[in-house]
Amino acid sequence: MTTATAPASKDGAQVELQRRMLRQMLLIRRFEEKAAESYALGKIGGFCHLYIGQEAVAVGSLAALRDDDYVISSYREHGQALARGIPATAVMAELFGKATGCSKGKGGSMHLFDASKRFMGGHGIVGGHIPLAAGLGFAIRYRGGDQVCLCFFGEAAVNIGAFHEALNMASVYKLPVIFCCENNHYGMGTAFDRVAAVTDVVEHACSYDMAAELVNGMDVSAVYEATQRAVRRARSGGHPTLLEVRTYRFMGHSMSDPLHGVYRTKEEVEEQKKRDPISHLVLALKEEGVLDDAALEALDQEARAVVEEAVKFAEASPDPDPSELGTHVLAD
Amino acid sequence: MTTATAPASKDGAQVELQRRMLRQMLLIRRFEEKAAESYALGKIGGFCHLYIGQEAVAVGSLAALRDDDYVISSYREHGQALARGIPATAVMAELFGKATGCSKGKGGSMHLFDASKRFMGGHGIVGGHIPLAAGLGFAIRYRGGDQVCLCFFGEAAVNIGAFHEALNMASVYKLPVIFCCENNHYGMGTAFDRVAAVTDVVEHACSYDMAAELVNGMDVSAVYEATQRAVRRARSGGHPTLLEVRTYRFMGHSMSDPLHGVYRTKEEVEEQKKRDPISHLVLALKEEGVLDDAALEALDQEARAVVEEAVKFAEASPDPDPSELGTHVLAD
Amino acid sequence: MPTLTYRDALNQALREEMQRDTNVFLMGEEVGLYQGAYKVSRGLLEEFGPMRVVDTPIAELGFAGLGVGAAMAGLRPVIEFMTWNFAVLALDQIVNSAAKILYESGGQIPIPIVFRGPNGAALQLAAQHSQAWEAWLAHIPGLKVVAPATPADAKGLLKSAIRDNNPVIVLEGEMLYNTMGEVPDGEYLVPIGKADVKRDGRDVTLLCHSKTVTTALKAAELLAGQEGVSAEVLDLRSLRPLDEAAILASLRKTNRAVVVEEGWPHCGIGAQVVDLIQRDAFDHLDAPVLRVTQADVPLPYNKQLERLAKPSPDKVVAAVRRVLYLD
Amino acid sequence: MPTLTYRDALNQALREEMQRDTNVFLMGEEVGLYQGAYKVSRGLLEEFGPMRVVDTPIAELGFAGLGVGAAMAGLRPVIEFMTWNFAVLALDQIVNSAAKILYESGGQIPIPIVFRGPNGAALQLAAQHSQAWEAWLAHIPGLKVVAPATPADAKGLLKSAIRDNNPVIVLEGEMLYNTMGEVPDGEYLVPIGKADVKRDGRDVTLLCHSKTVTTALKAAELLAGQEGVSAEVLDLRSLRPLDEAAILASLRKTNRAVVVEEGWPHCGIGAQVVDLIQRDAFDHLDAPVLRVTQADVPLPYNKQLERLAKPSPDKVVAAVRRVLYLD
Ligand SMILES: Cc1ncc(C[n+]2csc(CCOP(=O)(O)OP(=O)(O)O)c2C)c(N)n1
Ligand SMILES: Cc1ncc(C[n+]2csc(CCOP(=O)(O)OP(=O)(O)O)c2C)c(N)n1
Ligand SMILES: [Mg+2]
Ligand SMILES: [Mg+2]
Repeated sequence: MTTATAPASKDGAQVELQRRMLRQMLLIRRFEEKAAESYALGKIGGFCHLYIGQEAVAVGSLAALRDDDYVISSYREHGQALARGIPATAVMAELFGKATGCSKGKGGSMHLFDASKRFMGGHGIVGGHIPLAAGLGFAIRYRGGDQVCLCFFGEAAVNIGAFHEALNMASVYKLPVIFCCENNHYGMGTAFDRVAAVTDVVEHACSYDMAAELVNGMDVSAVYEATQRAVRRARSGGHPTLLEVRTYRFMGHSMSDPLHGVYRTKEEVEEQKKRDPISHLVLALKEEGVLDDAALEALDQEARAVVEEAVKFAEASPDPDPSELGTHVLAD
Repeated sequence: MTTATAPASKDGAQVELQRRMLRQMLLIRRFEEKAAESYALGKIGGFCHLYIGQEAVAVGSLAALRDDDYVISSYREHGQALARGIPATAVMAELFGKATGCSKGKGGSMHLFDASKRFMGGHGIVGGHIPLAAGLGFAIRYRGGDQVCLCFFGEAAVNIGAFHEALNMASVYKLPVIFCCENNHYGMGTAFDRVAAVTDVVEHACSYDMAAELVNGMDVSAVYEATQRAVRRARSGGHPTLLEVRTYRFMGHSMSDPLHGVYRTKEEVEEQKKRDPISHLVLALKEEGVLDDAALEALDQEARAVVEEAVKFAEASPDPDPSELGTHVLAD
Repeated sequence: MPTLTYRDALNQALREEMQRDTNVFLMGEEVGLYQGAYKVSRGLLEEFGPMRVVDTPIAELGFAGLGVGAAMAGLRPVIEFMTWNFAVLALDQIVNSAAKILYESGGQIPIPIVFRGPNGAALQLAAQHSQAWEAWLAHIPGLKVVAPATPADAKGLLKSAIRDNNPVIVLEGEMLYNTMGEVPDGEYLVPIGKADVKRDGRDVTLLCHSKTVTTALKAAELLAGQEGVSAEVLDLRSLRPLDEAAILASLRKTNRAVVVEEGWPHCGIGAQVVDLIQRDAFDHLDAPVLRVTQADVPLPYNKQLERLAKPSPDKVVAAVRRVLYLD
Repeated sequence: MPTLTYRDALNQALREEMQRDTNVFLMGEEVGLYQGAYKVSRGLLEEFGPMRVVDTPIAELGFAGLGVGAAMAGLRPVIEFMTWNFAVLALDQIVNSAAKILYESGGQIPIPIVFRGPNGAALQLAAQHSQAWEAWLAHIPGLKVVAPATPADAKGLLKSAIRDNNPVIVLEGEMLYNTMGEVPDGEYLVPIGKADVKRDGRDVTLLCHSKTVTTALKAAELLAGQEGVSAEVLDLRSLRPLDEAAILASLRKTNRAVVVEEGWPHCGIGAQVVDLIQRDAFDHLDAPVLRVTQADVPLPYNKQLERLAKPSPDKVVAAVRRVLYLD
């Protein structure tokens, strides 16, 4: 296990990548703020789990992937869907339950899908999608491809059996899967150290003879680079990797959970906000002299405009036709 | 992790203990041989998993327990039931499905129970009883007792989620449970190294911050001593231990499985038989001059007599009354 | 009589039983520090401490099994599933351990345990989080299954469940937690296995449980108003065992029935009720028994589609019109 | 036509489909090197190699989920459970992944997967190893469920299941594996959703599937001999969807029915069949539909008790006598 370090020098492509990552992180941030607003207005229903604070994980890791790789995630997946390139319009329309949503309004916030982007959902049972990731990896290996499957899940999923069964199989069958654990320290209102005997998730890799890396999830470049290393391992020999990405969620568990609640202090949240992954990248880019306030403002305005547009699109879109109730139960 | 070593000198009590353990191992061996015979005669039905070759594990570990400790096991539990002191008559009658069986003929070979001996089954779903062991440990801790729970399972159970969920909880809640993995290298026809990324079961203890020990399961004294150490940890602070006891099964997986099958060679089985735990102990006792051929023969005759008696008892016992079909579905 | 929410009635039942018997403890995700995902366990950690109100990892199979093991040793665990959707992961322990150990052991080891939590759909939680599991659970010998509809029944049935020496499944309703009703103070037990007439009627029997009791009561109102039809609303309350005598008695009076349930139709609770009625009251039936269930689809997220999928008073009225041959 | 065992018919179906489509692979415990716990996969590892005949760890949830993931990517996995008793551990993946992803994704991602293995009791395997799960599985929208009774149906239904673009549950019978029957060579498909008249009759319809087809056929023999009763034996074959038209057609002819199944009674397959019949053929029924099921208990180990608990030709005859008012 090594901790990622920033590359020594930067070329134009790298600057371009970082600007793109900044743009994506801003988009996610503004999107989630708008989702919260729309939820409060009753435009979005059900559970809604925001990604604010964790943007660097989705953006950094997905930047290391190719279009033909697979991505799969839990219910906290708005950010990953956007970073994977699903249009904000289709994601917002899905949250609004509209026919134009990326899952036709049938899935909602927890079940975003876009097969054309190989974004395989959006799954609501904690840990339940980790074996699915192994299966996507198995299909790649079966066909002899060099794609990878990137699987996001929270640290609380490490306590459930599915995680262990999947990691063992991924290692035994040498599957090109990157298990990306977003360790934000809480599963709902429960701090990880209250329910896990060992709190370094990477330790579990030893039990499965798997490569592992502990990553600073507030540093988008660190996430990008660690994922790149994992991708390389996966593409060459089908070797899986367990990434533990340390991050933090700035909002409540879901829209029905208070901002900090009884399980963490307001001070802790404020302290963590100083590690804001967007500010972190902005600062770095400014220090390198490749971003100024005006450029940042422009990027932010652009993100806000995309999100406004998405909300307008979602609002204007129709509900699914009532006949849709009975479609897609079975395929032809 | 340390490997057990034999104690430096022996007193009378130790010799007595070893003779008792030899007596128990012989009883199990003769009992299982008779069970195989009775199965072939159609007196025993269903699945029947013999313990021949693994006697030292049950006998050594159970010798380290008190009467008020709990024991729980899988479907390969004849040996443990006998070593725990359930009369051979009641065990054999259960295999015969008789009303006098330790589970009244309702459980059979895979579901031996004796609440008075705190022998809590006989369970048939691989890994399914490991969380039950955690629960027995939880009850001990809840009541502030200093008992322990000893849980036997095969190495193949390590690949299933229940094992991981239970070990984590046992560690988080500090439960006085000894997880005794009988690593006989095969789960049915599958060698462990074909389906487990890491074949040292003890490695999993690291993921759960748990004490662990790798034990020679063909040496009954080594098993006894390792269990004693685990018992001490459990009684004092409720600390769980993972014991990996390396052993070997000399018979097929069950009575319907051939002796060696396609998954292992005849030579391998013959080679392993040279490590026979009974011969091993006999040799040691002879070398120490505390056992001679006559004494051994006497012990063996005694075991055979007990088993003969058990078969007679089982044969003579009645089937459960037909009305028993509907009893014990619910308690009053 | 004090008026309480269904949530607080459950809370009261838990508190009273934990005060009464130190062998009773509560275990599940978020039951302690967080005060319960739906606040059913509010205040219990503070009163009873962390050994009796136990937060768990996300490990449904594991902590359900841990509960069964504790029950084997004579404790009386109450296992909360955050919702029954997640309990699917724990079914092996419920079915293969809790429901079988008494039988397999020839009667030696009873399993006094309660598995409880919200069941069925709430609002727009989509397919994985909106499932009603009563038909599955009621299928299994060795279990008892109850599904209270009112705060009083919630209290009385949960208390009975905790005192029962068997595994008892208590199906609550997220949409019921905030509903209000009179709840007797202190010792109040509702026996398991007894249905309850929630509204008297002559012309047709509406058989229901849990959330669909409200649906049936609303339908009965509509029927009384619009059609002058007098519908009896029989709340099954207990789904295993079913109160067969009460079902048949009502049917013999009304000669017509509609079963309303939240679950899917195929092999649902209603199918079993229909089986019973046609078998034991065949000659009393003036029309086929009809059923109103969730549409036979995974529940969609979209609000309109979701509403279409769920049982509703209108659907019950339509079914009643058919069994009365009013169409 | 060649005569094969049920086991070899399944083996032939697997082999033919794996030859036909390289996307088809088989995965499960002991399917490869060991040639299958019940030898259904004999010879397949040798023919297709370890990438297409995959031995798994004991991790039912994990490998079922792996299969679903592979199906998401367009492969066509056949997942073998050593028995369906162990599949209870995998139900979350069957119900929450396989049966829902198509719907949740708005139709984007079909899940062409088969879950198969022996279901129900064999001989003296005791409570945990002797369970029939068809009622649970048939409850779930998004799945198809078949239960072949003969070698020919086993081949034809398994082939159809593998070619279906949906998750299909194939329930086999350990006690059926050695039974013999004529099996068409090569391309032979039995459509999913079609029942089959296994014996023609006039006086009563015996509805059955899987192992109880033999029970029903034996009962029909006895009835023809002892009582001069002509019983029609309708093998449901597909439990989801049910062949409602065939069931109703037979019933309209005989006006009387008995449903025979291996599972427990409460909310069983029979309950759903009864619900259908009384709803859609109410006026054709000359007697209540009766059911013969497993006793409502965990299955005991003792041989005599076990026999008492299982459906038998005698029990079917007794039920038929009652629906014919012969007692
Ligand atoms: C099996 C299961 N149990 C419980 C839940 C309810 N639940 C939803 S999210 C969650 C916490 C998960 O925490 P973590 O995995 O750390 O992800 P995070 O929410 O922090 O992103 C819980 C308990 C569930 N969805 N699935
Ligand atoms: C969950 C589950 N899957 C499959 C089986 C079938 N099965 C019974 S024993 C066994 C092998 C277990 O091997 P191991 O745990 O090493 O114990 P051993 O038989 O070697 O004592 C299998 C696969 C089962 N009983 N339970
Ligand atoms: Mg978390
Ligand atoms: Mg083994």
